[in-house]
Amino acid sequence: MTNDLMLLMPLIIVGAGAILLMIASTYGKWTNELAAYGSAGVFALAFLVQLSSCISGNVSLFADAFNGILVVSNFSKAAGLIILACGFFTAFSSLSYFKQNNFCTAEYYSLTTFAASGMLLLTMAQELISVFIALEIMSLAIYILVGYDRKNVISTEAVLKYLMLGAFAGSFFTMGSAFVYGAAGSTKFIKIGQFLATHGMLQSPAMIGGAFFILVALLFKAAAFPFHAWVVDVYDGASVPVTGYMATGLKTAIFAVFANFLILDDSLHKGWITYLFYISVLTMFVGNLIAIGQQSLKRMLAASGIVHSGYLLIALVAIGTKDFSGSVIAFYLAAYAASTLGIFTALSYLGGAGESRKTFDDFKGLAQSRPYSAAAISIFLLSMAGIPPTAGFMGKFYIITSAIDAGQVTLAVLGIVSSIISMWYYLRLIITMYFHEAEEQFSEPAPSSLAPICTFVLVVCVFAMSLYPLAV
Amino acid sequence: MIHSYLYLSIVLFCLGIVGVVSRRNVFTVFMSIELMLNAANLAFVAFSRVHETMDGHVLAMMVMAVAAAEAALALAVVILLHKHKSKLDTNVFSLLKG
Amino acid sequence: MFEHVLSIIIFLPILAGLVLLASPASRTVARFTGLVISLATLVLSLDLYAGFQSTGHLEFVEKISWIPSLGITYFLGVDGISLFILMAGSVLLPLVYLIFGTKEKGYYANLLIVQGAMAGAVCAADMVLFYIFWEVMLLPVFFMLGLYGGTQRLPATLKITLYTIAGSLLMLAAIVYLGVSYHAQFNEWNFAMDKMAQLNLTGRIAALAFFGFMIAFAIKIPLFPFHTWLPDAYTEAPTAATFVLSAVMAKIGVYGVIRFVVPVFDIEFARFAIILAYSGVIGMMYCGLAAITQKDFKRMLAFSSASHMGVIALGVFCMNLQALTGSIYQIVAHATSTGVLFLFAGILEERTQTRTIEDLGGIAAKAPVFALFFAIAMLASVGLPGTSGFIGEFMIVLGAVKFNAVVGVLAGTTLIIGVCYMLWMFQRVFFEKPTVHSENFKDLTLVEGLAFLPVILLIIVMGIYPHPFLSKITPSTALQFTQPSPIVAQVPASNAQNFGLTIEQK
Amino acid sequence: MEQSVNYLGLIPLFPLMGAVLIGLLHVFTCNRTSVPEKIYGILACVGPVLSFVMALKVFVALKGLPEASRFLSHKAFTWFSVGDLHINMGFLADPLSCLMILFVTFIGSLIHIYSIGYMGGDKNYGKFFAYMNLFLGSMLVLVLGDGPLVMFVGWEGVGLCSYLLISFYSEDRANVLAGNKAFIVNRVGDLGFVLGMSFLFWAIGAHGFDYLSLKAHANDPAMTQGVLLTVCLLLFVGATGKSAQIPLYVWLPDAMAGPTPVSALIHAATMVTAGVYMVARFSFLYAGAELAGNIVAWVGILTALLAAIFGMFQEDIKKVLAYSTVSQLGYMFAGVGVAAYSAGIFHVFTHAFFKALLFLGAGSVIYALHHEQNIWKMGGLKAKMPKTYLTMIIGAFALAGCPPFSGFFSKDEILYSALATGHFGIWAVGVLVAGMTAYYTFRMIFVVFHGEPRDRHAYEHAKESPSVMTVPLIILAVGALFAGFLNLPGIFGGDQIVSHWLAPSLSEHHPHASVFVEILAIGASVIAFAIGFKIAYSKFGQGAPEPSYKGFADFAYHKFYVDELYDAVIVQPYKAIGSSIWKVIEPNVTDAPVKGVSKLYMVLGLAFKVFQVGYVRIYALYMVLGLSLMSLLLSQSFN
Repeated sequence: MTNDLMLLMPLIIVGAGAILLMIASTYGKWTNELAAYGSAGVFALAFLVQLSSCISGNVSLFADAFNGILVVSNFSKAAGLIILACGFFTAFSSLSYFKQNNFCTAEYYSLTTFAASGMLLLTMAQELISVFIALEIMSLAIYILVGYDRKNVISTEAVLKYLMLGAFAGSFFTMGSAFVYGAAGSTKFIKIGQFLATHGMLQSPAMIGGAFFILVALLFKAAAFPFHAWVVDVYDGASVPVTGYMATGLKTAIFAVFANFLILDDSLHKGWITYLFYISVLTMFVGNLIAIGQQSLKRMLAASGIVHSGYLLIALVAIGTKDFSGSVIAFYLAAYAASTLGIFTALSYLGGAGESRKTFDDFKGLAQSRPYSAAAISIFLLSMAGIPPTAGFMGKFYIITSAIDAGQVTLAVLGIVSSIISMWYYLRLIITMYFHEAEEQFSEPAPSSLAPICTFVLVVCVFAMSLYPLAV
Repeated sequence: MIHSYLYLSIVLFCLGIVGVVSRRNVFTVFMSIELMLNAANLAFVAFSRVHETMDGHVLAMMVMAVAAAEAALALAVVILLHKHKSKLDTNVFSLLKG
Repeated sequence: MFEHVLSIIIFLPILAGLVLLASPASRTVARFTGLVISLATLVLSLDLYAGFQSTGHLEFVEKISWIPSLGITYFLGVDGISLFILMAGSVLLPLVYLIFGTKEKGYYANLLIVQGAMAGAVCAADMVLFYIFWEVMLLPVFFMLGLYGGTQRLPATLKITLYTIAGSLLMLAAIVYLGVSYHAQFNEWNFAMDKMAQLNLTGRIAALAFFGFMIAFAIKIPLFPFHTWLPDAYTEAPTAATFVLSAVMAKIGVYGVIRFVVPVFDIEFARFAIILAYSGVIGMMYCGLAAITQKDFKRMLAFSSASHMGVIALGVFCMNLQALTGSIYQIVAHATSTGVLFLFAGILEERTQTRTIEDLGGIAAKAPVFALFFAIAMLASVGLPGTSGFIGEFMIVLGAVKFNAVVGVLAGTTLIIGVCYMLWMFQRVFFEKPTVHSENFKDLTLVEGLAFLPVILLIIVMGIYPHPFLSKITPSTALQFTQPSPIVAQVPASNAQNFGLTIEQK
Repeated sequence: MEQSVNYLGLIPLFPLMGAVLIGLLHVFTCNRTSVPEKIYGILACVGPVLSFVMALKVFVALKGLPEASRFLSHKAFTWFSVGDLHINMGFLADPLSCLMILFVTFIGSLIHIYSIGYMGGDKNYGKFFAYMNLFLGSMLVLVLGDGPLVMFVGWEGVGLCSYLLISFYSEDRANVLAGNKAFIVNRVGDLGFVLGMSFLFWAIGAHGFDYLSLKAHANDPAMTQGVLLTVCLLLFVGATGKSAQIPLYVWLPDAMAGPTPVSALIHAATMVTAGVYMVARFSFLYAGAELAGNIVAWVGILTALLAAIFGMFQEDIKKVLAYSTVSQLGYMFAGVGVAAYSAGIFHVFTHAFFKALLFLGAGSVIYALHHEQNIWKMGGLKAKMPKTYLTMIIGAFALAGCPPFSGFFSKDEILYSALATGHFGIWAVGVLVAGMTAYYTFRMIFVVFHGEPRDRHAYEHAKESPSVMTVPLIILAVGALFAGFLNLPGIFGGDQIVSHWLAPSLSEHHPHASVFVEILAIGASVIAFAIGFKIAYSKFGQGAPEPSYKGFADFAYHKFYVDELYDAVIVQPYKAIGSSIWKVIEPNVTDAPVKGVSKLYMVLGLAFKVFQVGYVRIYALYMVLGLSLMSLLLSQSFN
């Protein structure tokens, strides 16, 4: 039992921290800065605990907690690390973001922490309803964060869309879990797995339908085609740090649970593999095509997020055949998270007051006045585009390798093709930053030195991960 | 016997879907979503009857709780929307596009 | 001299370049650093050259495990094939710092990075490592082209970058395919190049992988019809970038073909060799013809470079020892001749402020030394005996004749096509009466003259006494044909049916 | 069989070093201080003279050896060696190359001396001599080189020098264009040479690529008739380029744009005969290929005819001589074509003397008249410049083939061989051409030296050239007069020294025809000469006005519009293709896919913006649609 507690310690820390922050924020003396540092501290602490338990690594691979409702695996640990890191960097980027945008209250940081606790729970959850609850814990917090700028109709619209569609998808999830429960007689993954192992999936229509609905809900959260339409608008409407948080932490959690669900049983995986195949292809290409047309940076990044979901779906298609695939997903998520967070952190202090700079053209000639930031952004972009020697390349390399190893050559080639297409809009930003004359001097000083520091830490991460890919 | 319950829940669920897609009033949309959730609950309960375990009931309770939380948030959003445009037509809120 | 001389040759320039980029160094400091670093690299690679045993296998090997789970290693080494491309880079690049003194900091820094990256691509003996350097190689060019290029630079930049990356990503898929099929056949993960020759690849996917490699390399070389990025890029790029592209980077494409395609995909290669050979020949003629009507001498040189690359590629596709050795020798010759011609073009452009051939004239009278050097480089590029250009070209034509008589005859026309546009340009620019642009043209300064002298001498020495160079190449090229493969077997067949020859097969 | 000596390499080395020396001196001083011409003159003449001395040494050494084994070789170093391909930078002196180097160096030295006077006062004095030395060096490499590839080095080297020297007065575009033409046309020939070498190598080259090894394996089974014919014809293509035969003769007349000594040395005496030398060199191949030999012979004799026709209507003194050169080269090819290699080479030898003589004489005339080259502006110069007149008369008689001048014997030898080997057609045309030769040669002589001066003013200023120019003339005149007796045929009581000397290096068998045939041949050519001379004298003897050409004459005067034809058929289409490629094909065909793809991509990008309508209901609708579609497929797949 103590062992279980040790394993759950990060989750506990984050949850408790969130509650404490919430309470603290009722006191007037508790300023936003303090809140930010507080949440950052919580994340850091949880991260270290998680890391220590990773390094000590003496735990059995599937150490049950709460008799199988939560399961801690290396994969979930890795995902947890990523999520905590995302939370940490988000705290600092928000800090500098709110230097220029003043709609922040101290609760903001407790909400990010709550969301993080939901995500952590999601990575470990091995039981449908707890998945649902974790999902909702996460989502509700995120909903609020998205709409945090109450004065701003844009962000309100964003939260409307997100909430409505999210709830819609959520109801699918519940219906799905109801059917699965009906078929398998339990909502624990282990039991479901046993059921599938004995009966196979095709035997019971309830199982088919249920699994299908659950899949739909997860695909929605993962922003896969055809459930991708909301992403662009919501990312656009939300404030920069929140967008970054959503793009990284949330996605990590979702794909963690997605993977956990798919590897329940081979028959399940086999059953959906064709759908996942087509969905991932469509997701990649649709995402690319949406991204090409965009003028606003955030929308472009949102669309590229869709594309990356497509790549992750490739990994999901190739999953299960090897234990090594789980680490593929984790590594790709880490690489993607590092670069995406990096960009959003940079945007959080370059965006200007009230996010005045949002389109490509607003960043013309950034290299002249802010050479280091421009360099950092270019590195993140190259990493997202998968150009060596960045982490993004390694991630892509692993995914392609696992795909081809699983015999999905076509899928791998299509992934390659889509990343060729994606080069265009990543390069476009680099070209705007470097090869155009500056129209405005990005004169205002960086509101806080923390965000730039975070950016460079992330740059280091991007390179370090590619050089020591065994960290995952 | 069980089937009729299931049919009912499915019908409710589909009604919910249709409502979400067809109606433009935010309230109606959220109500349809609640409808879908309740359809799920019904299914849970029905299945727990089949399996003769209490799990289903417990799960239904939890779903209700979550649904309530969601509904609360939804209401807050509705108020916000009304503040901004004093309308509850979803089509009004289409600034983000393209 | 050192334990890890290759690593030093690779990473010294890269690190120096990055430091320069990060530091607020002045352009003079940057230039000086660049010069020192590149000279240091030159010394190291000369030491390497001296120590090269010409066993035919990889030498100066460095092997460190990197990603054990996939058998990816940090694996470096040079053999007779890579050595000369490496040398070409190290010998030629110091010139740039000596000649162009007034460029930005980034200009020199990027040059350093690209130098290191190219060395890495040539020395890498692990496919993943190769791919990494291959991609890194492009970035500095991208930035140089975009930052310091001509007026039309942006489209050219986008075109070369997207085109090249498209090709290389396809290659990535092929590389992974090789690794996976090695894992499938030998049940261990490995990405080392020399292992791949053991694979026996058949079927549609193997052919696809073959094309994955071929397209990537064909774009880099560039091989007809994948050359369309070249004229714009070469014309708009700053001289140093054009120089790097034409003198070394294009060669790495050919190198790739020799390293990956020939040994690994022997069946597909033997099957498609004739098509590839024709595309090489056609490219040679096509670009050569296009060159004759160019108004802009840089653009003309771009086409001529493409034309020569066609011949070099042909040498690889002919699948016999003479042609292969010839094309490797021609790689160096072309680097020293055309590369230097591009530098001269840069000097012309700087001093006359024009790139239009018609605006110039009578420079031979104004600047005899410049004219002499230019003439020697030009004669080398048209393959006059006694210059480095002839040896390779002759061996390629010789091999082509053996491979297929028709291809041989067509390949021979390079003798004529090359000379047409070159003489035409030389006449307009160096002979006839001086024009307003060229009437007060300054001859090479002492520094420039001394900088070019070694290369010019190299051109002549390599033409008159090539044996020592060839004796370092031949063992490695010979190895390409010793391993059992249908390549050698089916040459006389194709030859006999195309021409009434019966040639005894060794 | 062959004996190795270490000094052959020096022979080409001397002039080459001279070239480098003079060249550097010129390059580094031309824009600052001007070096006195004397220094250049001396430097320039040292190389050729030294190599002449060495040539004599070689001759003596060969003489010392027994008849059959007169081969001196010198392997300087391994040039390159890849697989079967072993090429040594080696030199071979056998009777053939010995003869060649002897007269090449001899005449070369004379012309260098002559040029000291002729080029006096030119601002590129140094450059000129650098090129001349470079040329002589390359020519010697060509002749001495052991193996086709080494020969090719010299072969291309002389081509380069001829290019540089034709476009020597490079301010004038016409000259440069003439140079380009020469180089490019020669390159066309060289293509043949290279391909010929390649086929030869793959057939029998593996045993070694020098003459003796090739000769030893010339009859290997690998050397099928097909290969043999291909090789011979391809090599002959090379020869037509270098030696200005149909269809590649067009460059030689334009080459007269260069300074006159250049025309004398390169475009008359030495370089242009390289083709003949090459065919003789490969006599061991041509001897086996009857058909190739006939083709060579016919091409040669037809060239001779064509050039003679052109020669009869030229007005530029150098053009007349140029066409006579082409014509004589035709004779030589006819000779080697009918397997009378020694006769061909012997004609090369004598021709070198009298043609150099004529050119230098013409040069001295031009020099006297301040670069006036139109014969219709000359006349009556006999009195003004007697030395030139006398020497040129001798040269003219030699060229026209009047006994006992050298030209007679060599030309007669060729015609006799043609007749004796049964090539009546070739013989008949040859005789005809002999008559025409006599006609146009003396047309030139009479118009220039006899009758009344047509241009008073120029005539007044004309005076005999300095002795540095006339002495070489006299020496060459002596050669032109007596060189013929070196190969006196039996019928005149001689024993053909040259033919016997050359025997070891050529694989020819002398035809044994009846004395009657010999008489017939000699008689015919003498009569032809007499007729030609008579017509020339009657028309131009007492000086004549410039005739106005019409009809056929006009056609011939414009050289049958061959240049225009080539321009229209080859040059213009070439340029047109070039420009169409990069103006039309490149953007619209080869680059079209790339452009198209990127276009498509932008369009799709904009298209997909449309789907992001922004109405949340529609997004929900997308979900439902996708959902239902998937479930449809699901039901499909599960039952």
